[in-house]
Amino acid sequence: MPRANIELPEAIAYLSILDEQGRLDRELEPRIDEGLLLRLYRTMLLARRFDERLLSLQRQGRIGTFPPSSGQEAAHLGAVAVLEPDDWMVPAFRELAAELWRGRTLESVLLYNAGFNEGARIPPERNDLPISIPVGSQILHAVGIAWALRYRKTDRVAMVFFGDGATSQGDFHEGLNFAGVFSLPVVFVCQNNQWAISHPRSRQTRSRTLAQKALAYGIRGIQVDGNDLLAVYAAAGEAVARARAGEGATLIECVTYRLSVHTTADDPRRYRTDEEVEAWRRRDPLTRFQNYLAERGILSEEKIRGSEEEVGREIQQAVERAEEEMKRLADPLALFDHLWAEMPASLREQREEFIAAMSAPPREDRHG
Amino acid sequence: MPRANIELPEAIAYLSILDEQGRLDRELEPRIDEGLLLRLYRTMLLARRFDERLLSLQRQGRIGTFPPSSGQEAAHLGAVAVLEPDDWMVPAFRELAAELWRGRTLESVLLYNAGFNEGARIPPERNDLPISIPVGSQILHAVGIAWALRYRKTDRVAMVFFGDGATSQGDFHEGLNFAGVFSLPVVFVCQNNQWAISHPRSRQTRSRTLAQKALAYGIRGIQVDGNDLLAVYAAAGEAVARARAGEGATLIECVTYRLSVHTTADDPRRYRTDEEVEAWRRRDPLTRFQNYLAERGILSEEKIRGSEEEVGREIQQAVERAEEEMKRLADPLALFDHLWAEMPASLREQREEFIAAMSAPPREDRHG
Amino acid sequence: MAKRNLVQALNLALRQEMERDDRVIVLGEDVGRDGGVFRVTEGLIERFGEERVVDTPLAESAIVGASIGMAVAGLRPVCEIQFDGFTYYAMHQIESHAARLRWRSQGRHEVPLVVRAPYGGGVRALEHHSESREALWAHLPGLKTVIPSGPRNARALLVSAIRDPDPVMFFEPKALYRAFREEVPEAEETLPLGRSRVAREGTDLTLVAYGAMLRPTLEAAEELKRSRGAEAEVIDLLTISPLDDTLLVASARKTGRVAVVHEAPRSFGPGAEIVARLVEKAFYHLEAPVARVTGYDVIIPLFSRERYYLPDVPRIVQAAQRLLEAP
Amino acid sequence: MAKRNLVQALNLALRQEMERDDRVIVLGEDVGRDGGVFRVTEGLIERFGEERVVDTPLAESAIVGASIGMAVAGLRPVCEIQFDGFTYYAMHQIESHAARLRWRSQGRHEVPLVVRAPYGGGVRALEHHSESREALWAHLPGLKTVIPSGPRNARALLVSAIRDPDPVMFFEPKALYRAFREEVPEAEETLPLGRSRVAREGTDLTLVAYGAMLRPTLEAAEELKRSRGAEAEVIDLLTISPLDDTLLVASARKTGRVAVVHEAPRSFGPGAEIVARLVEKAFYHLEAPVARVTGYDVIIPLFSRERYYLPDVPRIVQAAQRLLEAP
Ligand SMILES: Cc1ncc(C[n+]2csc(CCOP(=O)(O)OP(=O)(O)O)c2C)c(N)n1
Ligand SMILES: Cc1ncc(C[n+]2csc(CCOP(=O)(O)OP(=O)(O)O)c2C)c(N)n1
Ligand SMILES: [Mg+2]
Ligand SMILES: [Mg+2]
Repeated sequence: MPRANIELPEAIAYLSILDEQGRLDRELEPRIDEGLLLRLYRTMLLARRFDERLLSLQRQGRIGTFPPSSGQEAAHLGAVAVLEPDDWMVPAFRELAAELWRGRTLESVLLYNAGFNEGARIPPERNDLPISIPVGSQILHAVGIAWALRYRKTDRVAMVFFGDGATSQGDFHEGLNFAGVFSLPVVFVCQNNQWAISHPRSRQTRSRTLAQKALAYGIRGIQVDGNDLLAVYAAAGEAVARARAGEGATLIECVTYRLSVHTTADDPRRYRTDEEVEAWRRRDPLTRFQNYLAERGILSEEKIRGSEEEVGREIQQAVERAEEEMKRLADPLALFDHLWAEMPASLREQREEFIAAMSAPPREDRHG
Repeated sequence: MPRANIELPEAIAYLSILDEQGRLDRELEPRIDEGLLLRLYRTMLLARRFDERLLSLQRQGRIGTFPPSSGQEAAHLGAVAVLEPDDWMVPAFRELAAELWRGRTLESVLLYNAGFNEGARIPPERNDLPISIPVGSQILHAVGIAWALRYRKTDRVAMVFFGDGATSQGDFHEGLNFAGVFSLPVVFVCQNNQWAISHPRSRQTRSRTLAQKALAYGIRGIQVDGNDLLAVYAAAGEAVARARAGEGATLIECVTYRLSVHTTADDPRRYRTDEEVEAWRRRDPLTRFQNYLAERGILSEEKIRGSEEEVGREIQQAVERAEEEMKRLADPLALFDHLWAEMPASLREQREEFIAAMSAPPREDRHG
Repeated sequence: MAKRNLVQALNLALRQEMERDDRVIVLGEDVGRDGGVFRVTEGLIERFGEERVVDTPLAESAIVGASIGMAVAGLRPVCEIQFDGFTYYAMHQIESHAARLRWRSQGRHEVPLVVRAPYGGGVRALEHHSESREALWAHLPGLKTVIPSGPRNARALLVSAIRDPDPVMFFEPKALYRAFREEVPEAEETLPLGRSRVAREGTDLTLVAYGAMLRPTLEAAEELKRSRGAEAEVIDLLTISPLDDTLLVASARKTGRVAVVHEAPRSFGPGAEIVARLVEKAFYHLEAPVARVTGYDVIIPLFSRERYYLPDVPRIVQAAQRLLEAP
Repeated sequence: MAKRNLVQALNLALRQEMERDDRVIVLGEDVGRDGGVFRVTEGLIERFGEERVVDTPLAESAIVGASIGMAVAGLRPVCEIQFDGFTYYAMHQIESHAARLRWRSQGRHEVPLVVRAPYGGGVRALEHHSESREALWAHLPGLKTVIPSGPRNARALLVSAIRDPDPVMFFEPKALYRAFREEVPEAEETLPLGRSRVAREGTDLTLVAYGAMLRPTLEAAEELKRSRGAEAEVIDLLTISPLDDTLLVASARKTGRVAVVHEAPRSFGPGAEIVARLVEKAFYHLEAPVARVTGYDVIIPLFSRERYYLPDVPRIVQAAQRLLEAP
């Protein structure tokens, strides 16, 4: 048989549980208790409204550039929902709902987006990494973390997020390959939101799916409807269970959409049509999840209104607290902090020089 | 159909035409005329004997470290044999037979391995790049060259070589992805020789084949018996024809074996068994090709002896000429050449400084 | 002559070079339909088509590595890395190939490649979007590192960079993209790479700067004139490497007092080389230690504190005053 | 005490630290069964197993990037990059994460990572195997760059680097791997990072060196004594960055005449920073321009001409003579 096809050990599946029309596959429906469902709903709503508020704060010049996440909440929240607190989440920069779920505060997000390094502070009880901007680079950190977790013989896992654009980076390839070779407990969650700034998914790679890239590494790959929280939850649950059981890594491609701008410096009208956005708006994960909960009888119009009000208040208070906090954080000497466990002599000298310069006579433009 | 397998557009094939037992698949046998077959044989033999000679020169301290290629001749020679002279070959560093086929001289190889930059000189009529040591990096150059060839509306192609180890590098991934997205006329030839120094293929990646990595890029992938010159020739011919016809890139995995050391600084007994080497020696591509030619009646014992003698003489003369040449190349000022189209002022000053220092009084250790 | 900001001036250079020479092609992330995240490549895809203005997948090593291949095969790629903070992804390609292929092929192949990237602070950007790491590139043999300081010289230098037969790292001071306009003629202008210029003549001290730091340095010079009647000579490097020290050295010999200003961290930064050159070539003329007014040896902070990191007029003036007061 | 060469001394450090602390793990290409291409990790896999001594696929960015993750999660990875010429593949990981994660997480996470790589010329190696590019790393805030000069200090510094809570680039002078032996005690020794040392005392001039250049520098000092009775003080930097200039400055103030010696290309090289520091802190004591005896601003040639590139005793002596003869 000199010319024959090579058998691939595993197929790439597509998973959808609750579709855009609200049709539910009862067999695949994950068992999630009501309390958890409501908490997920609350977080999704909070993230959505907060994202909207951030956008308006940015337009008012009260915070700087940031990457909105509206439309992608199911993809990232559904995934982290299966983690334990002492698992590790390694974010990219568009996982607001997931970060809030994992305990990041609204204030921290506000501070960060207002240009205060303090906004990147992570509470001691959480393991997660801060957001990572160099596209794809964080994938390797998750691989290393998973490695350390396995080395310590825990059954903890690492879950890392990245976009469709990130799959073109060398670090994506190297990370998935290491995860395959060392059979590491890591879950790779790709939020395929169809765009990398102005670059469409179709031109990011010629492979039919991103999920099938798993075949290059001998790891499990699955594509899910990323606007279907149930499907994401189910796929992530499976992947995490496999990882905990020592069965290795999974690549989950969540097919979703960025409803808003890439960042507030971006103008998406340059590269995509309103029709496209509208079509995806009809698949809004928040509405879909809300309908599901209503259907299950655990969410009413009234409850929704109540949640909206609560969330609105929470955001308003956070904004006020954060703006107070910013005033307290004015100390410029923070410039020199947190770079080293112990500040080297040469930097101490520069810090002294800085203090001297600051206290020198007229420096109007600085105290403005 | 909420959970379904995703159809992959293309399967990954395995190709073998002339197996280790000398069995030939006549249907697949490529039509190669006798003259070409004999030239290929001649080059293969020359490369093998030259490789052996290089090893002994290195052991005598007459040249420096180099990477032997014995055992892999069919894999790289079979591939370049389908190229036109004005196609581009982009080598890694273990494609001796292919380089000789493309017109590199024995002297040039000798000079290079003796530590003379002049050995990297490429004659004006050839397009090929010099060898590339940073593993995987050259893959991207071939992609760019192919791009330029397409841009200029020629039907020329680029063919690039790399090892199994290189497939783990980010540049491999990025290169194949670009080739897929832009549908470039490039042929990726992986010489999977089972080892990356001491690291076995099985630990380089968990995918069953390297060829199937093509699925991640939506390009054609094929695995061939890399010790079977006919199979490599056929697969490369197909890939080049596709590339010329504008049908895009192909990844060819040539399954082969490095019979010798990784480089002359390596001791393979540390990581592999004699049995393994012996098993592969029985699949020696040179013997296999020789038998095929004998079978076809175009090579006799006598002809073989004749070729051996010719090749021996050619090598001997080249060694002598190269050693002569080295004496003429002693000029240290070459240090400053070829870095810039126009030497910058600061470097001209350093060159003057160098000349002054060289002509300063006692510098015994330098004129040694 | 039309008044143009830096973005428009660079756009002019690209457009005209693309018109003049069909070997010039532009590639990078979002350079096509989006016109580049800073709009430097705006309108090019409409004019020259997708073959010459290429939106690439998100992979810096591939952008540069493929460009090297193109350059070797006779094109003149101008690739954009979206921010200088992402150039490191391609460092192995640049160090090991772009800067070496001429040398590695004994002159047979050349790499007429331009890598454009915005650099520096001052635009309230995200993390990794405000660095100034030109020293890394300046140290690499075989590579040119060019940093313009205003629209007119940016346009002329970019034209020269594109025509240069060797690879050029072309760092654009993003703080200046829309900061001011200058007359930039439609008619061709070039400026030789590897040459500094005197941006302001003076006799009492020398201030060396480049890129976005030139403006505060010139302002500081005016301030020094106002406050103490001192005339500072200001040298604008334009090309960081290979560093042409002729003007520097001449100026230092004349004034004896020199400060160098840059955004990059101080230690092992570009200023060190300037000090070293002056010591080598003007030592006996120096009347005071050469001063470095630079970024600190830290990561440039997120934008709320960025102004404390960046050298500004008061810091430059203070350093100059100390120089002038040196015995 | 046993006499050990540099390879053995480094091996001792790794072995003992791995015994002492099970968070220490070694990873890289060929570090396991092969014992490393220079045999620095020889015997470790036999002793500590495949979990702690990991042969990785061929991918430098992954080796470093995964090590960053390990370090954040509490391990103390020591990763080997086979040659310094391949460290660039991981530069984005090191600049953007290793050196910043403490800062980026406001102190919550630390990256106790050591990246070992042989550097420098002198072993008749292939292209890309003889560079000396420490200046690139020295410029990055948040990163330490350490270069030992002999077996004993190499062992002590590697131990300190492994225990250090911050990331360290640890460049090993490959020319010294088997060049000579020193007494290296079995008993624990550490040396603080960020401190230079006086390798030879002297009063007439100061020679600054590190790594493989220390030996020719010391020989040059002896030669100067023999030929002109001049006593050179020799400073061995040990840590390149953050640069501790205390000893340098003290010595320059004493002798007034300084030369710095390194293999790296001169322009924007480590020597520039040393000159700049001396100008800042010892200007009025300098009696002659600080000299730089360095590699030229070219690619180090293939090995047949390598010796013309590398600074050697005669070049150091010549420079020193000029210093001594300065008015
Ligand atoms: C290495 C690198 N290159 C470029 C950028 C600039 N940039 C920021 S986000 C982005 C697109 C990312 O696309 P994708 O991975 O799909 O994530 P998304 O933004 O869609 O969430 C680019 C190009 C960057 N941050 N890092
Ligand atoms: C980027 C890089 N890392 C490490 C090396 C050192 N090195 C040279 S060859 C080699 C193994 C290459 O394996 P493979 O790609 O399978 O090619 P082969 O040597 O087997 O032909 C290594 C690690 C290198 N040259 N480049
Ligand atoms: Mg995206
Ligand atoms: Mg191999």
